[in-house]
Amino acid sequence: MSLCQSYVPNYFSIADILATQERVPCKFEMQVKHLGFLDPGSDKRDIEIGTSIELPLWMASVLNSQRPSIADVGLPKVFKEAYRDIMKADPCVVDLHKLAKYFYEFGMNLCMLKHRESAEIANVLVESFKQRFRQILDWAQHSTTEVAESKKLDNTEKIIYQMGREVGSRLHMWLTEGGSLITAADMVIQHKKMKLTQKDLLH
Amino acid sequence: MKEFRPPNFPLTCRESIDVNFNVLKNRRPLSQTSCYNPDLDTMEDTFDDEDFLSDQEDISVQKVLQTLEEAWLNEKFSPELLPSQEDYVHCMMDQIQQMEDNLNKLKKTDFRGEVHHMELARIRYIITSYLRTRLDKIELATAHILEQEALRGPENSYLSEGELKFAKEFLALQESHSKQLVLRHMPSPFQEFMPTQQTLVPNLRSHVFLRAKKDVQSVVIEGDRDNRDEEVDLDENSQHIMQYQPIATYLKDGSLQLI
Amino acid sequence: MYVDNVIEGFYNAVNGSRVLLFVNYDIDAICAARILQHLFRCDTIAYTLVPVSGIQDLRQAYEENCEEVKYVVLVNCGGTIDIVELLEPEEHVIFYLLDSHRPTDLCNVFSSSQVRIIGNSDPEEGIPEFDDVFREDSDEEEDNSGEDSDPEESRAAKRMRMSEEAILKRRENRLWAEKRDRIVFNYTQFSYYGKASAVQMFELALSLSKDTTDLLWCAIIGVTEQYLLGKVEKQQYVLDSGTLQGYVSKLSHNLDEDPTEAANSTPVTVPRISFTKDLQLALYRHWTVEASLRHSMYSACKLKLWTLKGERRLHELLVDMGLPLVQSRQKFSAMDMVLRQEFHSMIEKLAEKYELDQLVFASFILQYGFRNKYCASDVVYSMLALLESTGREKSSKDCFLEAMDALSRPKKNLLEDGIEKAKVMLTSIFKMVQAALDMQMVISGGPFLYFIIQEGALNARQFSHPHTLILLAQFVLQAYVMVRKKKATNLPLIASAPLDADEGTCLVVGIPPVIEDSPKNFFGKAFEQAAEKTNARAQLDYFDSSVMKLKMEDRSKFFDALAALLS
Amino acid sequence: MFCEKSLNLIKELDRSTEAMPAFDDDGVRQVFEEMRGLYDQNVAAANDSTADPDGTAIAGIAIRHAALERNKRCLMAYVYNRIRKVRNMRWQFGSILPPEIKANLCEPEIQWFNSYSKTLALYMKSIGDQGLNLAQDVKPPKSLYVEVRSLTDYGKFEMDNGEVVLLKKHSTHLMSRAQCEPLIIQGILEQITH
Repeated sequence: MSLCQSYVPNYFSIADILATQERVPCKFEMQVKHLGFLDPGSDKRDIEIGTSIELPLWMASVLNSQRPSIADVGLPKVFKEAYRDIMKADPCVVDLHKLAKYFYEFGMNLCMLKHRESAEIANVLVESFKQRFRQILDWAQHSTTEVAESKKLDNTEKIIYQMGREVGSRLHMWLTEGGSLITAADMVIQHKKMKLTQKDLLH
Repeated sequence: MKEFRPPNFPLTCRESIDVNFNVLKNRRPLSQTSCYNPDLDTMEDTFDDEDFLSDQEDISVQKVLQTLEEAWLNEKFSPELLPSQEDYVHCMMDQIQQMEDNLNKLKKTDFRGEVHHMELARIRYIITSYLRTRLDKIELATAHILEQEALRGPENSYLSEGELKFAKEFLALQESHSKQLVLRHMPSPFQEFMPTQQTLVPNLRSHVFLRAKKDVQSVVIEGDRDNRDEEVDLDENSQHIMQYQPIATYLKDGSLQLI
Repeated sequence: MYVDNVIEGFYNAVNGSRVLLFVNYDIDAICAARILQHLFRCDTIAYTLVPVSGIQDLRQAYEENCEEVKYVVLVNCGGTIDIVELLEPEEHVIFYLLDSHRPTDLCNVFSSSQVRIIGNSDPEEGIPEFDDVFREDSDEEEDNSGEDSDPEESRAAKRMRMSEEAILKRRENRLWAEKRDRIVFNYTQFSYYGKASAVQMFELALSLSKDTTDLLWCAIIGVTEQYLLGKVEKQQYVLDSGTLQGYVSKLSHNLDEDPTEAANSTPVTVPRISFTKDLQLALYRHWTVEASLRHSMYSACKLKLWTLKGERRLHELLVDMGLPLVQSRQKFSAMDMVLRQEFHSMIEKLAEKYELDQLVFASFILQYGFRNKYCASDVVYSMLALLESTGREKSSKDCFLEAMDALSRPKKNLLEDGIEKAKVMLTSIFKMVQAALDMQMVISGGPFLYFIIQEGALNARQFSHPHTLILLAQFVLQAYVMVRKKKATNLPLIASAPLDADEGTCLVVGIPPVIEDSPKNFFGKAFEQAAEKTNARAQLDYFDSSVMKLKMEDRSKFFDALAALLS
Repeated sequence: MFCEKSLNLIKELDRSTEAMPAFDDDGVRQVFEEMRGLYDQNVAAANDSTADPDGTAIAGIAIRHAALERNKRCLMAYVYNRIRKVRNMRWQFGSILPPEIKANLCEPEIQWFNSYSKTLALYMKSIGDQGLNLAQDVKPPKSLYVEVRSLTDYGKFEMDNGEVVLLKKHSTHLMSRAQCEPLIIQGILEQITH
C-alpha cells in the first residue's frame, strides 16, 4: 500500500519534503553572523539574540538539535492551544486544506522535536484523525461523485479518500464485469488524453 | 452474462481453482461432443494424482501449487520481502511446460484442451504476479534488502539467485544515475551516494489481516503510547488484524497465513 | 449452393479455424452478427468482424483481410451480386452468405462449392432451373470446338456440312438465349427481402442448444426492423412473430418453473421477454403521448396531423380519451398510474371512430430489473438513430459499433441516448413532411412522384443517410396519398437528399407505390438501366438496390431518363 | 530564503498533470550554483572561525549546512521520483517509449531506461529454462479468448501460431488473451464486455 510508505519518513517522499517546508516560529538564543537576510522584518547584517523568525521546519529542527541550541522552536499557530481546543471540539468542521495542507505529516515531524507539548500534539492528531476518518470513509463509499467538502481534507486524508473511492469502484467493477477485464495502462490513457488536447489546440 | 445459471447445464467447479465459468457454461452437453474416446487419457484430471519427485520429499504437484498460492498471498500482503520460494516456482514451471507439450498433442477442438489451457494460464498468472510483487519490493528498498541479505548470510537467503543479481545491478544503476546527473556537480562532501540512509525501510508496524493455520502461543505485542506490552494466543483458524512486526517470525515458519 | 444442415454444413465446418465476418450497415445484420459473435465466443472460434457499407467497401475490406483466411461469412451483404467475380478469391476460400436481400444472384445460387448460402431457398423466390440459365456448351465455345475436332476432312466438304448444322444450331441458341434473358429479367426485376438473418442465426443457436433470452431478443429486433422499415408485408411479420412467440414461451417456460430457484420465482434481474399487443406509436413509453401520436407515421397520416384540422382532431382524440392536455404533454412514464394503465384500452376503444384500427400490432417487450422496460420498436428506432448519427468526429463506423453495443444490457445508457436521438430524427422527419406538403415539394414526374430536399433545407444533413431517407420517403408518400386520395395511390416515389457537399453527390431512394402494399421494389433494375442510358455518374454501391448515390448535376437528366424508361 | 529553487523543482514535479514533465535543466543548474555558494561561505567561515572565540560562527555554518543538505535532498528526490516514473513507463508502455515522452527525458534518463530494460530482460530470461515475461498476465485470466476492438490502424499483427490478423480501426476480433494482452495495455486494442 503506497500509503504506508509515507508514514515511515522516506528520504525521497515529496509529501515529506513539502511537509517539512511548513514554517515554525524560532526564537534565537545566539547571535548569528551574516544571515540577517533570513529575517524579512529587519535589514541588519546579523541575527541578534532574541529575534523571532518564522523558519521552515527542516531548518528549525537543525537549530533546535545543536548543543548549545541556536534557537528555541515554538509551536506554529495551528498547533497552539487555541486551535488544539477547536480540533478537540469538532475536528470534522475544520478546513485543514486551508489551515495546514500537511497537517498530520507536519504534526508528526513536530512531535519528533521532543517539544514539551509533543504528547499533547500527538493526542490531537490521533483524536482528530479518528473522527475525521469516519466522515472520509462515508464519503468514499457512498458518493459516486466527488464530494464538495472533500476540499477540506489535508494531503494524507485526500490520499485515503481517493484510495477509498478507487477501491469502491474496483469492487463494483469486479462484481459487475468480473476481475479479468484488461484495460490500457493508466499512463497510456493519460498520454493519449494529452495528445488529444494538443491536437485540439492546434486546429 | 454471469448473473444466471443456464437451465440445462448444472456445473460443479473444482474448489481450489475455479475453472473458467465462461468456457464451461456454454459448452454443448458432453453427449454431443465428438466421440469422447476414453483411451486418450494422457491427462486425467490435471494434478490430482500425478506424483512429482522433488529432491526433498515426495510431494504431489497439488501440494506445490498450494504452497505457491499461499506464498503469493503472503508476499502480496506483507510489507517486507519474504523468503523466496524459488524451487517451488521452478518445479511448477517445469510442470506447466510438460503439460503444455501434452496439450498440444490434443485435437484443436477438443474441449478438455481448453479447460487445461485455462488452468495453466491461471497458474502462470500466479507465478508472474508473485515474482512481480517481489520485484516491486526489491526495487523500492534495494539497499535495505541487500544489506539484510548480507547479514543473513548465503545459507538462508531471501532472494533467489536471479533476484540477487537483479538487485545488485539495479542498485548500481541507481547509484551511477544519481552520480552522473546530480551528485558529481555537488560540493565534494555531498557527493556520496549514501544508499542506506536514503533508502525506503519497509514499515513493519503496518497492520495486516491474518489467519492462524495452527495454534500459536504467547505472541508479544509491544504496547504503544499509553498501554504496556501484552501477550496474545492465536488459536487455529482464527482470523485477526494485527501489526506485522510481532507475527513476522510465525509467518515465516508457516504457522500463519496472510489473507 | 444452399447449406441445408446449418450445423454440419456451416458451423462445424467453420469451427477450428479463423473466420472473417463482413457485416452490412443495417439493424438485422447487426443482430445476426451479435448472435454469431456469441456462438463463436462459446466455442472459441477466432473471428474478425469488419463493418462494410457498400460494394467498394466490401472489396477493399476483403483485399486487406483475406491473408490466410479460409472462411468468410457475409451478413446481409453480397447476396445479390456475384461474389466470386467481385472479390476474385483464391480457390480454397469458401464464402458463407447470410443475406435477407432478394433476389440472390444466380451465380451464387449455382456455385459448386465456393459460395454457400445459409438457409434454404423457398419456392416463392422462383429461382429458375440451372439449365434454363446456364448451358455447358453455350454457343461461343461450341463454334471453335467444332473446327479442330476433325482436321483431316477436306476443307470444302467440311464447310458444306458446317453450314446447315450451324444455321440450325444458331437459331436454336438464339431462341434459348432469348428465353434465358426473359427468365433472368423476371427473376431479377423486383428486389425484396426474405427471412431475417437474425432469425436464421437464432435458429442455429437453438439447434446448438445455446439459445438465451438475449439472443432471442436480437432475433426479435431483426424481425421488427424489417416490419418498421417496410421491408416485409404485415402478414409475413405476423408469421415471423408467431414463430418467435413460440420460442419466447419455450424460454420463459424454462425460466418460470425452474425448480432449483429457491423462491421459485426467478429474480427480477433475469431478462424476461413477453409477447403483447402493442401500439404503433413510436417510442411512446419514452415520450409524451401527444408527441408520439404526432410523430408516428400511421397515426399522423390517418389524422392528417400536419394540417390545422388535424391538430384539432388530435385534441379531440385526447379529450375523448379522457386524457387532460397537461397529462398528454407530460412524459408517459410521469403520467399518473391510472391513466397509464388504461391508455391502451382507451386508444383501442376509439380506434374505429378515428379510423386508427390498424394501430394495434403484436410486438415484444423486454423487461429486466425494475425500471428497464423496452418494446422492440423502441430499440429499433434507437439503434437506427445511433447508426446514422455521424458527426464531425464520429465516423459511420463509430456509429455502427455504438448501435451494436446498444444491444447489450449493461450498456443501457447507449440505448437511452439512442432513444433521445430517435426522437430528434422522428421530429425532423415529421417537420420535413409538413414542409413538403405545405409547399407542394412533391412533384409528379409522369410515371412516378419525386421529392427533392434542397441543400440548405432545415437539418438536411439528417437525411443524408439511407434508412432515415427511406423512412422519410415512406412517410411523405403515405401523407401525399392521404391528401390526393385516388390519383396518387399507384405512383411510386423517388426521394433525394444532399449527401456530400464537396463531392456534389446526392442520395436517391425509390419507394414502391402504396396501392400494392408489397415491398417488391423495381427501382433496382430501373436505376441501373437509367444510369447506363444517361451514363450519369451514379454509384449503385449500396446492398439495398433501391438506394444509390448520384452526382447532383446529373440528377435532372437521370430523372428524365427514368421517366422515359418507366412510362 | 535558502532552497527556493530546489523546492520549486519538487513542486513542479508534484503539480504536473503530464505523464512526464520536461527535465528542468537550468533549475537544477541554479541549485548547483546555490550549493556551491553556500559551501564556499561555509569553508570561508570555518577558516576564520579560529579568529572568532565565542563560536557564534558555528550557528551560521550549521544553518548553511542544513540548507546544503536540504538542497541535496530536493535534488535527489527530484531525480528519484522521475526515475520511478520512467521505471513505471517501462512496465506500462513496454520497451519503446512514445516520442513525445522521450523528448521530455534528459539523456541520462534515457540511458537509465535502456539499461533498466536490459537488466529486467536478463532477469526475466533467468526465470525457469525459457524465461517468463513478467509484464504479461496483468489480470487473472478468466477466458482463453477475449473479444477486442482495435482503436487505431495498427496494421498486420502476427500471432505466435503464425496466423496474421489485420488490426484496422473499428474492427472487432476474438483473439487469444495472451497474444493481445500487450496490445490492450498499450492502448492499441480495447477489450469489450457484454
